[in-house]
Amino acid sequence: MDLAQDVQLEMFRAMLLSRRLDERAWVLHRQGKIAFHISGIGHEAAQVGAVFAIRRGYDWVSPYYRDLAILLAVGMTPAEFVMGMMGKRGDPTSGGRQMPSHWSLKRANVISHSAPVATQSPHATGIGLAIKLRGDDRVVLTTVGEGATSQGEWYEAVNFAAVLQVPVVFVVQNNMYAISETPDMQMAIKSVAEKACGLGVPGISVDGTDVFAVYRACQEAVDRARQGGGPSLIEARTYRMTPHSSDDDDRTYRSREEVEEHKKSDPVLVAKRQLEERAILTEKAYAEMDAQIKAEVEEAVRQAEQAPYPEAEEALHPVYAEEIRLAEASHA
Amino acid sequence: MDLAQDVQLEMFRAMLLSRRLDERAWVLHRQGKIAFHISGIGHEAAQVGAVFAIRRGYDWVSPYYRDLAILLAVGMTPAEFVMGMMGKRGDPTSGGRQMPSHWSLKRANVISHSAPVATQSPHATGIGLAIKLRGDDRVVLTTVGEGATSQGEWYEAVNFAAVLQVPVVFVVQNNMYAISETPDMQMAIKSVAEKACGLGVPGISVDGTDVFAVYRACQEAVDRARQGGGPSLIEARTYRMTPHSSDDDDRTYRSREEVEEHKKSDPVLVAKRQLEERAILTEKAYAEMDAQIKAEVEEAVRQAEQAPYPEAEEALHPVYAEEIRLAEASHA
Amino acid sequence: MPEMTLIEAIRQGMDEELERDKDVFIIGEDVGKRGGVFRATMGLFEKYGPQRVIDSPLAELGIVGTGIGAALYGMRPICEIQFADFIYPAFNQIVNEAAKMCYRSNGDWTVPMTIRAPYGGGIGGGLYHSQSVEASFTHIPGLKVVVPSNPRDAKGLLKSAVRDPNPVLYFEPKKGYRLIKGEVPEGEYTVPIGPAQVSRPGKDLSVFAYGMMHYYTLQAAEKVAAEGIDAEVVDLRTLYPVDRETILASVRKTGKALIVHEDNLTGGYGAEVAATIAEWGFQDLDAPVRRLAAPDVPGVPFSHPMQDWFMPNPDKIAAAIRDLASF
Amino acid sequence: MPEMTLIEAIRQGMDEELERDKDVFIIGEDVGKRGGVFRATMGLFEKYGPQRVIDSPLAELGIVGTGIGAALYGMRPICEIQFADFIYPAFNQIVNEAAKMCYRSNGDWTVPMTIRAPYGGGIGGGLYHSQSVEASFTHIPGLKVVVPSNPRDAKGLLKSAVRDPNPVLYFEPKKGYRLIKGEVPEGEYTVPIGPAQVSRPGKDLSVFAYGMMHYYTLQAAEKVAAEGIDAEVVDLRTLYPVDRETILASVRKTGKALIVHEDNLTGGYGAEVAATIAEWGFQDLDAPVRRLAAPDVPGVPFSHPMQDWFMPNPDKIAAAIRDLASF
Ligand SMILES: Cc1ncc(C[n+]2csc(CCOP(=O)(O)OP(=O)(O)O)c2C)c(N)n1
Ligand SMILES: Cc1ncc(C[n+]2csc(CCOP(=O)(O)OP(=O)(O)O)c2C)c(N)n1
Ligand SMILES: [Mg+2]
Ligand SMILES: [Mg+2]
Repeated sequence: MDLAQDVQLEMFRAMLLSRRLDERAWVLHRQGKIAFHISGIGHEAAQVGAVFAIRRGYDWVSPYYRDLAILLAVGMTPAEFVMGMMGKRGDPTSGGRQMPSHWSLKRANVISHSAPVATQSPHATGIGLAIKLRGDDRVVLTTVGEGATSQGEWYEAVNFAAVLQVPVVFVVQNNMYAISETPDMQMAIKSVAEKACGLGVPGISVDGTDVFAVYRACQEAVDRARQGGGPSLIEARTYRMTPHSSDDDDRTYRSREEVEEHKKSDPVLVAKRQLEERAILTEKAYAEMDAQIKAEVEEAVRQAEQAPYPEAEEALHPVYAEEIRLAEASHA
Repeated sequence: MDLAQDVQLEMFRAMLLSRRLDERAWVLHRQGKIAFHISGIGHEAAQVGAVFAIRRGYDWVSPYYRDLAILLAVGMTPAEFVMGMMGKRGDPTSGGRQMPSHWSLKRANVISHSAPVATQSPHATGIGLAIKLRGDDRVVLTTVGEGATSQGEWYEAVNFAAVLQVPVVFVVQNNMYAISETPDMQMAIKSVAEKACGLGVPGISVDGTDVFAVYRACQEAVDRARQGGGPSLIEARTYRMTPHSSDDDDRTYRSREEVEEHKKSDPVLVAKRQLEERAILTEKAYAEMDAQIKAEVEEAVRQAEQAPYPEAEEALHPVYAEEIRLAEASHA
Repeated sequence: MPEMTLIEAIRQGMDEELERDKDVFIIGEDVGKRGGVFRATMGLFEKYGPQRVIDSPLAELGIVGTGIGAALYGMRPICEIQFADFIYPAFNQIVNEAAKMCYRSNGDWTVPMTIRAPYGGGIGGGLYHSQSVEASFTHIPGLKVVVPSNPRDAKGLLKSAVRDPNPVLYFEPKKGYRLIKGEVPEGEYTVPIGPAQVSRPGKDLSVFAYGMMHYYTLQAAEKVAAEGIDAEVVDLRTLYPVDRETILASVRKTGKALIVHEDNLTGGYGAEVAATIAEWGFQDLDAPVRRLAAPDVPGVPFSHPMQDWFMPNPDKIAAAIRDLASF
Repeated sequence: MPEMTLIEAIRQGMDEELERDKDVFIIGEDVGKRGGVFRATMGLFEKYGPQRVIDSPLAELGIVGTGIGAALYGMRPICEIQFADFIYPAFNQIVNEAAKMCYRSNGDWTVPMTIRAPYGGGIGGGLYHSQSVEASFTHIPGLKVVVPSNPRDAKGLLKSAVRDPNPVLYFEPKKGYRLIKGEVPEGEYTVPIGPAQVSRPGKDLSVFAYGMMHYYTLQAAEKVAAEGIDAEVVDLRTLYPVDRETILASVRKTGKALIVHEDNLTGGYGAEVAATIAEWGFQDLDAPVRRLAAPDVPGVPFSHPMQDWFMPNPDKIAAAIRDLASF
C-alpha cells in the first residue's frame, strides 16, 4: 500500500463518519424525526475508495443517492446532511425541495441529481466534454447502482463518453440488489464490468468492500482520464446491508441468514482490520475516533433540529435562473 | 453449401427482384412520380440471408426501413410496394398513412414499425416473450442499422431479451454510415458484434455481402432461439451503395472513389459469381431471370399507377381499435 | 358490499383478470416477490408464478416496449411503472409507438395494453415521487387515460382497461391508496372507459376533478353545502378521450365551472376542460371558467411547509368554490 | 436590410453566436460535414471545426443529456434534434432534468442550453417527420418554448435562446425553412423571449397563431380583409411562459378569439390560450373562444389527399375567421 498512513486513516475516518451518521439517520427515522432514509451502509469502501482517487473539490462529481460517504468526503457537513433529512432551509442540496440524499453541493463541484436512476450519467459525460473542450485537467466521477445500468440512459452516457473520449470514471456500486431484484434479473452477464467490452472502454471489477482495492482501481482510471485516455468503467462489488430504504421491508425477498452472512465483510470492519494489521490503527485510537465522531454526529443532529424550516412561499422560486436573486432575497 | 440448389436460386432471385425494384424506385423518383425513396441497394445479401433462415410467414419479423428484400421474401408483392411509394390506398403497410418503406404486413407476421430508429427492437423482445409464454415454437427476426445501436432503446431491447431468454435474432446491418456518420462516430469498438459480450448474448460478425454467410450465421441463431437457447446478435457488414435517401446528397461527406470501390463487392454480383462458380446459374439463365423480373417490376408500376388514392376522409380512422370497422367500411 | 381500500380494489381487479384470461400478465420492477413497492401486486406472484408476474430489468422503456410487442402477438400485458415520475424514459414507446400503432397500420395492428402508474403528491415524495403526469398523455390520440377516485371505479376501470383493445394509461392516486375506502360490488362488473360521472348533483356551480382531488372536492362540497352553496361535482374518471357531453351538460345546468387538479396550472388537463367549455358551452356560462391547480413550479417540494403550499386541499377548494359561487 | 429565408436566418444566428462566445457549441446528428439534414448548420463545421460542431452518436437522450452536463459546467450547447418527432427519447432528460435543475437545486445549478428541432407537417413526411410537439413542453415549468414565424424573429430569438440562462426549446417550422423569406436587420440584435407580438392590428376579432400557421393566418387575414373583416393577428412566438397580457389585451380590444395551430386540437397549445381567455378575459368576450387545429388523429398521413385533409391552411383559416366574425 503506497498510500501515506495519514491518508489511510483519513479514509477510514470518512468511512466511519458516514457509517455513524447513517446509523443515526435510521434512529431518527424510528424516532419519527425524519420521514425517509436511504442508506449507504455497506457502500462506504466503494465510495471512499472512489472519491479519494479524485482531487476533491477540484474534480467534479455526479453522484447517486447512496453516496453519503462521497458527499462527506468532499465537504458536506454532517449538520447539512441532517438538515436535508429534515427538509430544513439549510439543506445545501435543494433548500428542502428534494427528498433526502438527492445530493448537490455546488461549492464542491457536486452536481444536483434526481431520483430517476441513471439520469446523472449523461450529465457526467457532458461535464467531461466541457472539460475537454475547455482544455481543463479535471475529471468527473459518477456513480450508479447495478440496477441502473439496465437503463438505456446509462448505456448512452457511457457510449457518448467512449466515442468522445472524455475524462469520466463510471463507478457502479453493485450491491446485489435493486430494491428486491438480484443482478441476474438485470443482466445476463456475471459482472457489470463485462459491459465495458461492449462499449469500448476499460472495465474492471473490484472487491467493493476493500476501500484500498477500490482506491487503486479508481486511481488508475482517474489518471488515465486526466491524461486524455478517456473513460473507464469500474464495478465495486458490495452488499446492501439495509433494506432498500426506510419504506422497504426486505424480509419479503431475502433471508436473514443471507444478510447476516454478509456482515462478515462489512467494509468498515474490513478496513479496520487492514489498518490494525498495518499497525496504523489501535483499538484505543479507534475508540477515540469513534467517540469523537459520535459526538460530531450528535452535534449535527442538535444543530439541524434547531434550524428553521423554509417558509411556504420560498417554494415559489427559483423556477428560472432569473429568479435566483428573488429566491435568495426571500430567505435572506 | 448444404442449401438445395433451388433454394440458392430462390435466394438469388429474391435479391435480384429487390435490386431491380429498388432501382426502379430511384427512376420513379427522378421522374417525379414518387416523392421519397430510401434504398436497400447493397443490403440484399444481409436481408435475404437473414429472412431465409426463418420460417417465412410463420416466424415473426420486426424490420427496419431498408428491408425491401425481406418484405418481398415474405410475400409483399412488388405492386404493393409501389403503391406504398405512391401513397395509394392499396399500400398494405398503412393504407397510405406512413412514408414509403415503413413496413407492415400483417398476413406475413411482419409488424408495423415507425421512423424513430430502434423503436421496433423492444417490440421484437416482447413478441419473443409472448411466444415463450404461450409455448409456441416461433422465433422473431429483427433488424436495425449500426447507427441505431447507439440508442438506449436498442440496448434495453437486447438486454431484456437476454435476461428473459426469449427467441429473438437481432440482426444489425452495418452499412458503414448512419446518414453521414461513420461507425467510429457511433461506437468505440471495431465491430457491432462486440456489443454482444456486454449483453451476455452470442454475437458474431459476418460478411454481409455474402448471402450464404449471412444465412449460415442466422440459421444457427434461429435454431438456437427456437430450441430455447435465447437471443443472438448478428452483425452483417455491408455498404450503403446509395445516398441515405432521395433527400440526401452524399457527396458532402464521402468520396466518389470510396463508393466506386465498394461496387466491387456488390452483394448481387457476389451471389451471381457464387452461383456461377457452383454451376447453379448460367449467364443465359441469369438474363432470362432478369428479364422476367424487369417485366414483373414494370407490371407492378403499371398496376400501382392505376390504383386509387385514399379519400381524404379515410384519414379520420382508425385511431382506436373500435374504429377499425369504420375504417374498413369507408374504403370498401 | 364489502368495503375495501383503493389499492385493494386495484389488486383484486388484477387478480380477477389474471384468473379470467391466461393472456394477461404483469411486468414491472419489483412486482414479483416484493409485490410492488406499494404492494399493489402482493400475493399475485405466489398465486400465478413467474410467467404471469414478471420482475423486469430496471428500465421503463424496456417494460413498455416489451409490453407492446407482447400485445402485438395477442397478449394482454399490464405494465407497472413504479412511480409516474419514472414514466418518461418510456415516453417514446408510449407516444410514438403504442398510441400510433392502430392508426399507422390502418388497423392491422393493435396494442391491447394497460400501463399502471401511481401518481400525485402530498406524500412527502419531493419532486420525483409526487408528479402528476396525465397532461403529457391527454393530448395523444390513440391513448386512453383513466384515473379512478374510489375503489369501485378503480376495480371496474382496471378490468375495462385490461380488456380494452387499445393502450390504456391507468393512473392511481397513490395518496389515496389506503386513505380512500369504499364499497365494491361483489361479483363480476366493469366500469366503462369513456364517461365521466356526476358524483354529487348540485345546481349552483360545477366542479370538475379526478383522482385525489375529486376525493377532496367532495369534502369541500360538503363544507360549502353547510353554507348554502350547492356544488355539482363531476368525477372526470376518463380524461382522454374527453367526455365533452357530461362536462357541457353540467355547465348547462349550473352556468359556472371550476376545474381542480394537483398538476401545474398552465397546460394542465384543466386547460382542455376550460377550452371545451369556452368553445361549446359559452352561451351557458355566467361566470369566468376558473381553475384551481398547483402553482407553476417544477415539482412538489419535499419540505412540509412548501409541500402544503403546493398542494390543493379541501380548504383551498372550498375557498375557490365560494369565490366562484359569489361571482 | 437584407432579405433571407428562415433557415438562413437561423444559420446566421448560430454563426454569430459561435463567433461571439467560445463556450457555444453545436451537437447533434449529421451537423458536421453534412451540415444537418436541412443544412441549418451548413458551413459551420468548416468554419469552427469539430470541437465546436460535434457529430454525435445517433441518440437524442445522449445529445440532450450531454448538453445538460456541458451546460452545468458553464458551456452554452445548442443541441440539434434532427426532427421534432425524434425528441421523445430525450423527454426524460428535458422534462425531469433540464427543466427542474434550477428549482431543485435552489438555484445552485442552471442549464443554459438551446434545443433546436424542425417541426410541423405539410411536407409529405407522414406520421414521423411532421409532428408538432410543442404541447408536450408548454406545460413544463423551467422550460422556455419559442417558435419563430419569420426570419427576423428566427435570428433574434435564436440569439436570445443561446444567451438565455435556462433551457430553451426552439422549434423551427420546417415547411417555412425556404418558403418564408423576410428582411433581417443588419448587425447585432436580439428578439426577447417572452413577449408575443401583434403582427397585424385589427378590430373585429383576434387570431392567435405561431410558426407556419402564423404565416398562413396573415394570408387568411388579407383574404378576409377584402371582404371587410378586420382581423387582428397575434404571433405568439414565445409559447411558454405564456404571454397572457398580450393575449388578453387583444381580446379586450376585439371581443372574439380564434386560436390556430397545426397540432391536434385536444390538449394542444390552443387549450391553454382558450383557458386563459375564458378565465381572465371572460368579461371581454362576446363570442365563444374558437380553435382551428388538426383533427385528433395520431399524425399527419403521408398520402396527399389525407395530408391535405389534416393540415390547416389559409382557406380553412379564412373560413374559421368568417364564421367567428359573423357570430
Ligand atoms: C427510472 C427509475 N425507475 C425506478 C425507480 C425506483 N427505484 C429507486 S431505486 C431502485 C433500485 C435501484 O437499484 P440499483 O441501481 O442497483 O441501486 P441501489 O439502490 O441498489 O444502490 C428503483 C427501482 C427510479 N428511482 N428510477
Ligand atoms: C430516433 C431517430 N433519430 C434520428 C432519426 C433520423 N435518421 C433516420 S435514418 C438515420 C441514420 C440511421 O443509420 P443506421 O442505423 O446506421 O441505418 P442505415 O440508414 O444506415 O441503414 C437517422 C439519423 C431517426 N429516424 N430516428
Ligand atoms: Mg443495487
Ligand atoms: Mg448504417
